[in-house]
Amino acid sequence: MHPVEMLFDALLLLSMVVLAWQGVHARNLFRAVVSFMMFGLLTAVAWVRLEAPDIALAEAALGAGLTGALLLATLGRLDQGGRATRLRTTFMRFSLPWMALGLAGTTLLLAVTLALPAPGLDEAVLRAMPAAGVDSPVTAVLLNFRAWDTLLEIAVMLLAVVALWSLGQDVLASTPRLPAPALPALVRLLFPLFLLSTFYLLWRGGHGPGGAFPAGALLAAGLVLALLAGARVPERMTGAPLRCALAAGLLAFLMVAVGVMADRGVFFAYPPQHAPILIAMVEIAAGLSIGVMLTALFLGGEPTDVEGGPS
Amino acid sequence: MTAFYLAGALFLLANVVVALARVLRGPTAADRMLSGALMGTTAVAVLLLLYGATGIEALIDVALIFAILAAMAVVTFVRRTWPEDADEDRPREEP
Amino acid sequence: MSALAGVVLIVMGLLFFLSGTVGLLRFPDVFTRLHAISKADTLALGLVCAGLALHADYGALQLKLLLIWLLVIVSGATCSSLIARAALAHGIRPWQR
Amino acid sequence: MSLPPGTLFLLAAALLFAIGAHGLVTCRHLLRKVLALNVATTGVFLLLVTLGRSGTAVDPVPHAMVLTGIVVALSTTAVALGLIVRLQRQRP
Repeated sequence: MHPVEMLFDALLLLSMVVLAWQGVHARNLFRAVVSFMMFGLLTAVAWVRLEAPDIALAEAALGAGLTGALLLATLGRLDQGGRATRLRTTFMRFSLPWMALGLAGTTLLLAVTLALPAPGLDEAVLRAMPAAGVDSPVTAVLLNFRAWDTLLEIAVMLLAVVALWSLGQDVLASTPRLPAPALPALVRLLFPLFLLSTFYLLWRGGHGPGGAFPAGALLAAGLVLALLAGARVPERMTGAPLRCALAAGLLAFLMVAVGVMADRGVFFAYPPQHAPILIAMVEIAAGLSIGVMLTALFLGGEPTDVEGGPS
Repeated sequence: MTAFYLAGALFLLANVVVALARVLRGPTAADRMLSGALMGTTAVAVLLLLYGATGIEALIDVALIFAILAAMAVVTFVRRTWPEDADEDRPREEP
Repeated sequence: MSALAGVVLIVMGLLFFLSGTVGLLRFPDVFTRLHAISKADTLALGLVCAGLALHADYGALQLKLLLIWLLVIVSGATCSSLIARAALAHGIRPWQR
Repeated sequence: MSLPPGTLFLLAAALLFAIGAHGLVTCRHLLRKVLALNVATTGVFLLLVTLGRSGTAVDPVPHAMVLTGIVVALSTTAVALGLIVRLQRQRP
């Protein structure tokens, strides 16, 4: 462990902890949100230091892009007027015991983890890799060995979109529309690049860091940027087509899972010779629908078609 | 050679930490967003230097995503946020 | 030889990042700070990318580094104009002596 | 420095979890509770990946779990923020 490396990690983690504290306890909400966005930024660097490029990709697309945009949009929707105080909950008067409990819990956690044996599952995964159909171990685990978890995860996200959209129409931000002439030009320039890098990540998913999650998050960031620049969901798209796009990932996954049963009667047991194509198909379907679902989550509700809509 | 890259990355990280001061002190919301934008760019540079140190090519993809999303936070801030009360510095009862 | 050139370029890039941060902290108002961070966006990152490109072993990496730099320039420039325009709209006047 | 490589990250994970849990309990504003929850989740993910790394090779299973976790955490945050916005608007 190179001393400079140790110093880099120490400073990185220290600033992460400070930013986390600021993100929760800053005096003013906007300051808290900005601190939290920077915390997300540094977390992506921390994943890089932990040799987890897949997670760094996803955290970069989500932490630096979507979470920040979501929080800022929510701040914009929370009007700062008198009714703001209604979001208070009863104050936990004796917070000291909670603090003590929290610290005791974490120190216990730390002590236990240091003593944990370290036989990870990496041998098991490496042994099973030849039949995985993909070279990247993380994608193999995600879409082949534990495809069931990914299926449920996409179902959870669809549930989140349904829950959020059932709350009613999209709540228009209360801040005045500021003229931003340069923005549409920027988005026209960047959007093809968003699509290109989304498919680049999807293609790389097979044999390197990448895959459906970072690609979906990046696609969502591109769509959200377009929405912010004034683009609006076209009229004929908001009805059934949008809902089909939302549910496409889950349906594709289920079709593959059930279709494969015809071969050996086992749910999600890819026949080895078809595994690469099936995984690629599932990955593209999952990536695209994650992108559309995350954008739907950012919108917060059915896009209204009134003039000057949610842009 | 890797020591040089790591030292460079450490230097940039120190820059990021110093830029935090502007987040806390910045009188207006725009100042806080500014330091956010600068941190984004510095994070891209840190990732590139870490690529130099470790040679993992995936780091360049992470830097590429950071570069594409550099505008995301600022655009959302300008188009959707800028709460009025974020401007004055006195510790007002936050919303 | 190219290793030395790479190191020199990167060190100059780091110095410009330093100038960006110092400018961010020392300048009196939003508009002057915008100038400071745009230096870091364009020049500093460009030098670091150039320094790394010298060491990159095959062409695709150099093109990717160039793409990263161009992206940061384009979005940096747009963001600066957006923030300045929004600041003016919120009544933040440029600093006079 | 003879510390095992992962200790710094374990310590940071514990601290982040503590900050998140403490903030979740004591902050009064709902938006801060959502932020605190995200901080705590990041702490747990940091712990998972650091443990995954202590073996010989890098263990891909925690990576896959954390990838899924990050996306699910974002979905729950989005729903929570949606509720907060509507809570403030619909209250009489």
